[in-house]
Amino acid sequence: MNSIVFLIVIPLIAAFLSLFLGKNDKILAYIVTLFNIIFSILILFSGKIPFNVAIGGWRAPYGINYAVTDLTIFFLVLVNVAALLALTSVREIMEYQFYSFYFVLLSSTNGIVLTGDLFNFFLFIELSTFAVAGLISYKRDRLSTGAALKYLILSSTASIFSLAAIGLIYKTLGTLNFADIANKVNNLNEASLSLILILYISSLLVELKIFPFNMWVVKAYEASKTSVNLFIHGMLGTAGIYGVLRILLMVFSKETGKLTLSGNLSSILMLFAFVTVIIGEIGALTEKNMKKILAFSSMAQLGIVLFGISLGSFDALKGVLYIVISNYLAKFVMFLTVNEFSKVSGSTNYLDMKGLGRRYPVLAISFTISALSLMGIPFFAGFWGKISIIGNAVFSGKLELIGAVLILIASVIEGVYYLRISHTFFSQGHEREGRISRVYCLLPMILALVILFIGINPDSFENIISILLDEIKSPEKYIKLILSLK
Amino acid sequence: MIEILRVFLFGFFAIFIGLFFMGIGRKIIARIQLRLGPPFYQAFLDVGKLFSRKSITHNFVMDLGMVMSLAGLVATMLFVPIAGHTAIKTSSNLIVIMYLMAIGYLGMAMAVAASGNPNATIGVSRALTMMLGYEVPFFTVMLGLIIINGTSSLELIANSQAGSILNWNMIKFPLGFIAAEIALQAMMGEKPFDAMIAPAEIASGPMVELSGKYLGLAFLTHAVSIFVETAIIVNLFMGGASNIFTFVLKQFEIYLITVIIEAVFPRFKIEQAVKFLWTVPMSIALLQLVLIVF
Amino acid sequence: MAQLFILSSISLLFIGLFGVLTRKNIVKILIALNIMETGINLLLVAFGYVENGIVPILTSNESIMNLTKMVDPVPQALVLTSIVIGLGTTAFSLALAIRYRYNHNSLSIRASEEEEGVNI
Amino acid sequence: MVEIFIIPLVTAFLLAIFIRNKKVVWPLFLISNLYILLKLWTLFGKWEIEKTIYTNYELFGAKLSFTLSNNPLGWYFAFFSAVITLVISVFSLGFNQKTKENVAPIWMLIIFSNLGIFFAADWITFFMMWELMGWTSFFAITNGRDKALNEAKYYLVLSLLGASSMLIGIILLGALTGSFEIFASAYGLVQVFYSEKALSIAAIMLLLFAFFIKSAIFPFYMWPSKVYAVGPEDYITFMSSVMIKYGIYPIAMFIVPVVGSLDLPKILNTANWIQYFVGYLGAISAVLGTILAIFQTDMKKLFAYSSVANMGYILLGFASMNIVGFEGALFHAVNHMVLKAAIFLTLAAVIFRTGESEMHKLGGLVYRMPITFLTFLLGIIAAAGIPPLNGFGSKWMIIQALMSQKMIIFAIAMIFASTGAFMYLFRALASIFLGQLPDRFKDIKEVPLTMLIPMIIMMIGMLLIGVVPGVVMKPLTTALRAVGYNVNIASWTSLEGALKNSTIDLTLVFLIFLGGFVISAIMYILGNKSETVPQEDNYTGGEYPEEWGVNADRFNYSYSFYQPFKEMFEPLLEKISIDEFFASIGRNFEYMSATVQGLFRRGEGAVLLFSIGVLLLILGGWII
Repeated sequence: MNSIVFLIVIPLIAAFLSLFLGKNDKILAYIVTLFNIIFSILILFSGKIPFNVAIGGWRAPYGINYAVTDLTIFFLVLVNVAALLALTSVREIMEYQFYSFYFVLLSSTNGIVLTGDLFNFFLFIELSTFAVAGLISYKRDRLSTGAALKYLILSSTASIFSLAAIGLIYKTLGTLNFADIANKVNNLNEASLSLILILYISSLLVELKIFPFNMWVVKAYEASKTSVNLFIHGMLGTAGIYGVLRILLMVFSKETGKLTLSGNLSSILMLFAFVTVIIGEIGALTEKNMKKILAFSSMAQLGIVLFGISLGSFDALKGVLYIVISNYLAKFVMFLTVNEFSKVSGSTNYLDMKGLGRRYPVLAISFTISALSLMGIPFFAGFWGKISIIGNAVFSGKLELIGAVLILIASVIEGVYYLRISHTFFSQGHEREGRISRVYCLLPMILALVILFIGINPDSFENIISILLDEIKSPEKYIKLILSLK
Repeated sequence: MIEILRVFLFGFFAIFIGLFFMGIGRKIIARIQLRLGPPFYQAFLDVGKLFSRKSITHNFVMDLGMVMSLAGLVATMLFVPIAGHTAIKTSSNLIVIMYLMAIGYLGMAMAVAASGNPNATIGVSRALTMMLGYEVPFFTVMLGLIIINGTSSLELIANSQAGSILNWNMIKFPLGFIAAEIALQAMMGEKPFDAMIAPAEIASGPMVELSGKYLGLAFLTHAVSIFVETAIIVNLFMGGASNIFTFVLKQFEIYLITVIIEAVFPRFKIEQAVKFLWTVPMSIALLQLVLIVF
Repeated sequence: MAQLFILSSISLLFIGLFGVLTRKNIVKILIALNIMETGINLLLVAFGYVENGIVPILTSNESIMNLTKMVDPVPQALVLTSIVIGLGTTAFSLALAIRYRYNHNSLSIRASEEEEGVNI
Repeated sequence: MVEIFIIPLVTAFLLAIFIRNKKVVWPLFLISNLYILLKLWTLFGKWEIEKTIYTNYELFGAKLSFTLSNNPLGWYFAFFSAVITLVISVFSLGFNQKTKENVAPIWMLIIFSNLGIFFAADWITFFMMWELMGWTSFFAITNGRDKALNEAKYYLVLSLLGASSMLIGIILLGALTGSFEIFASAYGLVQVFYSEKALSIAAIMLLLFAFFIKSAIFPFYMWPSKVYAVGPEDYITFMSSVMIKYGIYPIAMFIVPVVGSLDLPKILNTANWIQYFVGYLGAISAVLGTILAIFQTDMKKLFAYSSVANMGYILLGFASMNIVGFEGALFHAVNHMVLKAAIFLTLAAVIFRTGESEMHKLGGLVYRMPITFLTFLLGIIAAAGIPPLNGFGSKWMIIQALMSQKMIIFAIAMIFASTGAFMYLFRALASIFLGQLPDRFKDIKEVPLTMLIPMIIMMIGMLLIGVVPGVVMKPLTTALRAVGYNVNIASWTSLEGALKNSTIDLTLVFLIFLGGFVISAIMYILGNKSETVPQEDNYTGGEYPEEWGVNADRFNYSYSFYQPFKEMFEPLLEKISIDEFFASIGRNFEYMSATVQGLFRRGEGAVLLFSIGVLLLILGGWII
């Protein structure tokens, strides 16, 4: 399966091609994205998973390798589907810069998910920040330029830290391969492991929008186009979550598949997590701009994800995956809805969208379903995540208990502002000129139905999750897969 | 059939006794105030006169309300054991009696409020406030007796005091009796607790728009309420009685106290009255209750 | 010797960080970032440094014997890559800085602080 | 069993599709409710019916399953709430002809969750239904109207807070007892209570917190007054009669059996501290609800506080931990359902005709809406707990139980509250229906037939339950027997008290009252004739003010009805304002929100904060 490289290479080639194709870029984008989706789905059903591809024939610890496991393919599909879904929100004609950066982002997010090498991972992260900054600044106005620049400065600083961590790892373990690190991580003493993790995590946390590393989020979301928001959310965010899962739980993990940090470090991480949740929700409470609200909210959701991860139990991890999928779907619905509504109302302020829910009930109901799912209300996908995380947090210790309570309070705040928005949609508004085509209502509806389906019938998703959890539970399989001396 | 007859008998008996008390009460007050006063049968004459006069009504609520008010009091009266007899065999439950009495007051309040006169409504609002004032200490006293006897049947409480005068709750629980007496004063709407009628301020309050037979019905209601209230006290504190004559005599003693107090006291403002009722009799009653329960 | 490298690289790192934190001018911030990057690159190279080491090239069969003396080539490869990345980032940032100058009439990073415009 | 859950869902879906067509929506709503009621009727006695859905979702190492079972107590609540719902849905048929918004689909979802709450056999199902009810009622209250948003938000926050606390409580319970099934966990909790005291109490308290919020018990007594004042009137009727009982049912179902089986030390030989805790909250709710109701000028708010007081009575019944008190509390739950539905239907009718809910702007409506007045009159007589209507029996039972348990403070609080009830109930009666009819309401008519029929039904219902309490008590005692309480099946007419010789026959009370009525009527008839005269004639001293060019002054004494009384309580109420406390929490969150937004609006602190974050990690995680 050496052809797995196509997932990364073809978008990169397309990035070059897009410079010359002009108006045909859109078609190219669809073709390449569809190719990526179909290819990853083909891999999913090829039955060859898990497998390992050594690039250039160099065997694993020495060369760079791409490994495809259940976890990888899950996130691969998510990332590529996100790319396609986000592309559908691109209506106007974009210039080549947009598509070029998009292809780079597609390539790099695929790379983040596929790679089995720490430095390679770092490279792809760098590439993706580069692409995202480009996409943010695409609008070329005051706001977007400032936001992009600030994002770029922040992520460059962060990447320098992670580069230092890579250097340290190489110095101490003499290897940069995930599997090899995982194999040897027990040789590391506590202090070096902690330092390496601190330096590495802090750059990951920037992508994960964890406070205090997330100053870029709101500005970037506000400044960019909806499609770019979706790229950041669906591709970068999802890939970031994959990175955290893989690196924290399977690479730098002394105990099988658990977050093993020295006591204080994990506590601080947890602190960061629930502070993020609180800050995100509180920030959104009185906000009027829908994009900012969604930015704050996705911050909070990723805080819950990190909280679940840092709990260090598989049940909580299951909850995390539910939250991930619920957030993934819900934010798509919301951004798409906001996109349509803001086009009709001419503003992103939700108060201007008054009454649109009566004219387009499908969109508004989909929005409400997503909001409820994010709040963790039963009958929606988010509930299964929330109950699992809270349930495990309650008995884990004092800090965890406080975190659980804070998260519950945060979800109350979330309920207030989301349902207020839903209410505004359904309240009596004035007539408007613009119209929304029914076709555009279809996609949010389908995604909302998926949320509802998972919520009503968790079995449907539970099986997938148990496969993923099996992999996380036994990292030695991963090590064996990559390091197997054939 | 005999039951129906008893109901009528008891009802008219109560009305008669009540009117009789009222007449004597007026006489006594007059004597205290060094007046001659009307004859003791004046109340009967008044009622007769009122029922024979043509009267004014505003709507059917007034009729309904006045009838309801007398009906409620008469029904209450039928529950109260008189010298061990009740019109119909029931457990003469104290709580039932207290609540049944309320329907009479509600009917009266409704009728006078329907008249549309603000004075009447003010009177009702004062009366209801006063009701909250006296009901709480009165119930507290009752609660002590109920708990110590383990029953809320008025008949059983009365029977438990049989024998010598020393068995009377009045002797056994003097504090409770005092509190109940004060509450009774308010219950009957006599001075110093007559802010709801206050002829000088609100033109007799509830009665302001009543005329003819409506006023007559109000008179009768008052008569029956005097009967019921004194009967409750007699049953609670004076051991009931073995025959009707003694019973009425005891009732009269209670009424006499009320009338004498009425004759010599000025009027409380409504909030003063409620405050007084919630402080003095209430604390006495609570003290009694604590002594009983612990 | 290696200690010196590491020490100087770390000081470069902090100098750069100080610059990023305190400067307001975007170009200065970008320069400070580059200083940080240089520091890190130096650090990586220092990690692979071997006292009196030789070039890690297997010229002949005998050179296998000198394997322990050879400088580790991997950090150098890493540094090469990261320099390229850094170059790209800097170039892109500078391009953005030019745009920023156009939009804000200023290069101060605070120039965009107060903007609150809501547009699609 | 399953049909009654599928039907509401399907109906809700259909209603959502036909939402614009009022001629379809409300009849469909009615039919669906009728079906549910009939189905529930057939379920009586079939306590073994159960439906379980298994999932692969694991929590604490056990696979979750959702069970709905026809439990007797749940049936009791579900059935009577279905009766009320049906009556209200008839009312809605006429009431919603004018309204622009349409609450029916959401309402149907609430009815679904209503059934779910009453029939859930495990906590997870219960919780799911509970949450569903929470957010759907938010939408039902706002019903697309901006003026209702703040109040609905207040309700939503409390509702979500309650649900959160319940979630933790359920999780604690599940971990302690190893089961999410309600009965099993109750049994398990009693077993582990002594070894895991702190956690068990925490679980009970967390659950109680949620239940208290939903039933508007003391610290959370504010929401009914806010919500009822703004919600759509027909839905508010449902809310005030049925939905406020959601906290009562689980207390009866879970808390009371658990606390009753525990052998906790008694304080002063009367009751244990949980009883006192529940009882004091109930007593405070009853007293405070009454006092606040007395001062309201908005009729919906007035009756909202009256609901708070009634929930207080029910809680006092539970606190007595006496079988009579328990029965009384459950009986009162249904009585309150009936009488509150009757009262709120009349209020809805008044608002339907006048568009006014401030009592002092109304008056004299008895001339125009006599049937509504009669319903209201019977409703307030019932609410005041006066025989022979239905509120009396249950209140009497609760007081009996309190007296027999020597809970003197609670008994006094109860008497205070029910005497105070006369005050506010009469205020409403006098201000809305009595007094003088303002000129602008000269031309209003009685409400249409579809709205009259439900009111008449409610009148009959109140009288029926009041005179023949067995209508409710028989199913109740049957259900309690089926659950395992050792109770006698009640007779049709009489109620048993907790004290010696305290059985009362309510039919007899009614007959005696009739006797009194007859005597009184005889006196009335004996009197001379009366003449009906317009109010102004008396009032203006027989003059016609129109002759001298002015209109007759139509003054009703109703705005500051209990001013002297209010002045007594003013200092107390000013100092203790839970509402202000909650509001200040909300405001603080909003200030914080602005701060956070300001933080994120600035981009340039990003690297600084990043460095601080790394520093924190290094300091906390590495060095220390």
